[in-house]
Amino acid sequence: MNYSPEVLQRFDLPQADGVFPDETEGVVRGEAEDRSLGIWVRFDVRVHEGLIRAVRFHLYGCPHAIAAASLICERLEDQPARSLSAIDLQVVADSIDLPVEKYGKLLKIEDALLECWRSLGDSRATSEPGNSRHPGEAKDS
Amino acid sequence: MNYSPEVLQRFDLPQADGVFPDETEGVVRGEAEDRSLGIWVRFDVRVHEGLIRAVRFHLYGCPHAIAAASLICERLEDQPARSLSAIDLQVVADSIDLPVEKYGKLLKIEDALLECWRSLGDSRATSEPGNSRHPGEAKDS
Amino acid sequence: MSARPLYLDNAATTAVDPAVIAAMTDCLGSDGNFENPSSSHAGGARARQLVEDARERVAALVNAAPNGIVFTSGATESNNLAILGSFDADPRARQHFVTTRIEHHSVLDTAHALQIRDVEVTLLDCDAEGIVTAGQVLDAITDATVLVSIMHVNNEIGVIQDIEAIARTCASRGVRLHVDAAQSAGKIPVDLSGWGVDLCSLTAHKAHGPKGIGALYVAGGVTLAPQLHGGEQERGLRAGTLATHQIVGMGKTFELARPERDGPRLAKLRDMLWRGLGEIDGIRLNGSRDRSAPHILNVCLPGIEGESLRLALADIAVSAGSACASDDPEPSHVLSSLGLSDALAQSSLRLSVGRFTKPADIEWAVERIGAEVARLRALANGAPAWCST
Amino acid sequence: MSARPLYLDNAATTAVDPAVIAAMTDCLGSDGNFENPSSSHAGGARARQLVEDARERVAALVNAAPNGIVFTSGATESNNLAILGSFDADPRARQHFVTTRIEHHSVLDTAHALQIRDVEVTLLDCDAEGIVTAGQVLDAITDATVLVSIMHVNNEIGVIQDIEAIARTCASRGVRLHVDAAQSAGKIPVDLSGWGVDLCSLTAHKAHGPKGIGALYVAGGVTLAPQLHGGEQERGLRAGTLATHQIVGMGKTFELARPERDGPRLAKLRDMLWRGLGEIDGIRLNGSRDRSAPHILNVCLPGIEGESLRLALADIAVSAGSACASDDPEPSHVLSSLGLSDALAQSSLRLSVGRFTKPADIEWAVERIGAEVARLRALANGAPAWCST
Ligand SMILES: Cc1ncc(COP(=O)(O)O)c(C=O)c1O
Ligand SMILES: Cc1ncc(COP(=O)(O)O)c(C=O)c1O
Repeated sequence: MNYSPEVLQRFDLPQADGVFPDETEGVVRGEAEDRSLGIWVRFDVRVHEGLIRAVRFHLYGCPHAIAAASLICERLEDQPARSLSAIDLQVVADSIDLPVEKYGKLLKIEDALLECWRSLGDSRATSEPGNSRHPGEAKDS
Repeated sequence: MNYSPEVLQRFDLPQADGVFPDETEGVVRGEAEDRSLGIWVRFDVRVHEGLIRAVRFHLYGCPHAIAAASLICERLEDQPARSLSAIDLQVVADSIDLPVEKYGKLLKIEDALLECWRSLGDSRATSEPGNSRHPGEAKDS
Repeated sequence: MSARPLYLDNAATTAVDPAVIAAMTDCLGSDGNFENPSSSHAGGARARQLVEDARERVAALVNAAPNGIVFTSGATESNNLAILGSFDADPRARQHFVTTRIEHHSVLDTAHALQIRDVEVTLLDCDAEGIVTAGQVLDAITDATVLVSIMHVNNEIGVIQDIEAIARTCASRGVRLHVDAAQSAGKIPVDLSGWGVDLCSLTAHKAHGPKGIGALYVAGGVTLAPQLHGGEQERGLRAGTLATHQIVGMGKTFELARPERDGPRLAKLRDMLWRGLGEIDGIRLNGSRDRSAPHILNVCLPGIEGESLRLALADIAVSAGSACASDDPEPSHVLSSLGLSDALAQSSLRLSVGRFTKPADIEWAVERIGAEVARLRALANGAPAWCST
Repeated sequence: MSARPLYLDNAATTAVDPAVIAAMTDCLGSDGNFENPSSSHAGGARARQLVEDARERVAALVNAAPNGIVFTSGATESNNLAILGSFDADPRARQHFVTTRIEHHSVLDTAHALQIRDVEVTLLDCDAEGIVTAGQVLDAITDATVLVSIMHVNNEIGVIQDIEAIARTCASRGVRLHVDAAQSAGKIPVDLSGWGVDLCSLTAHKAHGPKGIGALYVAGGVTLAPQLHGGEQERGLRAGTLATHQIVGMGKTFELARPERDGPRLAKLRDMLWRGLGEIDGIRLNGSRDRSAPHILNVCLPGIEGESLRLALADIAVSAGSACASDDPEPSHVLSSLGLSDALAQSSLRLSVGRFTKPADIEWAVERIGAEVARLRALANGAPAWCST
């Protein structure tokens, strides 16, 4: 297997891996896995005032999956929360020269982020009843 | 094919190859050949007073055949003429480490010598009628 | 990373010993013995003599008669020749082949080729440590059994089969036995005549010799149908111009190999490695603790994804799965046979030491592997159970 | 005789070029690229790259696509793989093979193996100069013809067949063509793509490369059944650990070979030899004067027994009959095909020049051969006609 410098660099020093301290507020979590693809991933996303302030991830998977998760974390910071539901997978795949046979793993990463996005909706729905289904967006607008 | 020093030395410098000058007297000739064995040999033997004074040979054949002919010539010189009919082939074969599959060639060499022996008888019979069938021997006795 | 990776993949192939390189080089150039060993001139005879000397050296290491050694292009070809050559030479209409599930691909794929030809094939299972017993072989043998083929040392997990007992069993049933000794010759004693083995595959490149040269031992009276046609080389059993430098290289390799000296030295390094890695939480040994070749250590690191493990350890040349097919994403058939899940098979590493491995290398490897395992486990913290079972 | 014999047996094998030796040595030791090209680690990848570079170089010399080159252990194996692989892959119940009587044993013996399997075999005759025509091939082809196999340059007499015309004929009948180019590659232009050849056997050791490595060119779309099982090497067509040093050696050999430069140089030496030997009474050229590879001169010296001729010339390494079976007392099948009697075949010498042959060597050889012929003819003076006819 050949790895691009983009993969190698993020594999050696993944951005934003880990968790937030327990007491961190405004953190939502999304998780996805596929045993046959050999991937499990969990994102913790801290959103404040409709902006993604920080992202952390845990991952069991191949170097491309680690690099993809790391790259997405980097790109999400300081973006509107709705970005969690609007990752351009092709851009990610291209940035790390993702082999086609690994595309399924990227879809799992997307699933985990979408779960974050949904959780964010649920958590706002719980704390601020009557809010729109897309809280980050609603807040921004 | 491996050749013993006895073969190599005689192959490089065969003893007694060639012919006698035309005018040489008392020379008998014996010849034998076998196409399938790849050998032709001719001996010229000069006998004087019952003794083999000199032998010359010509030969088309393998190095072992050349060495055998050469060795026999060496041994025959100064021997009683009857020796032409009494070559100990085993001794010759042993002296040059003759491979068994080449034994047939040695028999052809013997044939040529026997022909010399017979010619000697015939020539004496012609020149000295009434002599024994084995002129050399008769003369010696 | 600019420094050369630490080489712990000696079961895949080895660096050639300098003495072997020198012997090989002597057979290449105009001043050397470059001539064709089949030529009748003096140079050919000299090359032929070198080939015969090498044959004696190879035979000596495995206690075989020199005229039983047939040079081939490697153990892959030897395995093919032993198996296909036996079946082609056997007159029976119904034919049966017995081997194990953990053989090298060159045996398993040949077994498959036989199946296509309607030969019945029995693949023996191994136990959780990788062992196959003489009893299993005995049970498998039928009246139609042409050949039993069992490897001496497994290339992935290093387990040693009891060839002596298996040979006795085969002999008791009058069945021919082939042994793939590609991994064992030079590292542990191989006693072909003593054991009564009929056919045995050997290779040079696992023992600090060149790649592309091997041998098949053929015991007296064992008839084989040649698989390469065209020339009287190797008693008609293997056609092709003899590659003097390769054969001489193999001869020198086998001359230099001393199982009684090299084996314990390699075992020491392997044990040092296992002691060090044993500190890692949850690490498991794949194979047998007691019946293992001295140069191979196969460990499972549960919870670490295989591909990431290999990239993390890019500065150590190791193997995951079989060396001969390690670009293959399939989990190793050997580890699967031991009962490992796909995930655990993928999380396994084969570390193999050799003549040029130093104790300091082992210390460094233990440290590096420990650090990377810790890092990747932290990254995968919270992963579900299937990732580590 | 203590001095080294003069080597005029370059059609049997050649001394390896120093640049090739250097490239090979770089792939052997611990500091070199000794790793297994199938290994997934960095060293394996580097070795794999060297193998691919070599593949390109081999392909370039014969104008072929690199991915059509399959490395084997030599032209013997390539010939076997091309022929048996074609027949094994062909679905027809009735099968037919066309080749010539003057092929190398690795083709003829394989043809014989096919016959045993009930394949019909046509052996084309050559004319008195050793030439086989496209017309003969056309006449031989039937609906059952699976493969035509014709050598490019004959190893004994050097005659060059018109492969381009034969390939056109085969293509017109939709029949696969295999060419044994063991003797031609590097010495005369080989244009596999241009000619439309389907399969072509190559070897390194006839062109100043190492013995034990060769290649089979397989054109796109040509399916073959592998003959060695066990591993995905060489696109599944040839199992076995890739011998990096051998492959790199062959790559360098083919890179260094320049037919347009080397051919004329060799031809000059050969012509010088023929001019010199032409002075010998009754000497005859075996083969074709016009259509001959530049490195081979085969002459007949009527009236000189073969074995004695060879011993007399022990200080010149030459070949009588085929190099590959020259310990064999049978007269050469190629010379017999030209119509020579056994005696004349035995009285023939193959002299073959190479990169390291110098003009002074030729002068010396002419003198020595002349002197020994004179000596042996004098010794055989008076011999009957059969000795020289
Ligand atoms: C057990 C075993 N058998 C056979 C082989 C094949 O040997 P070779 O590489 O010489 O073809 C190998 C290694 O490649 C091996 O480990
Ligand atoms: C025409 C021809 N074909 C095939 C071969 C066999 O090649 P190798 O020696 O590489 O097996 C040779 C020489 O040996 C040859 O001259």
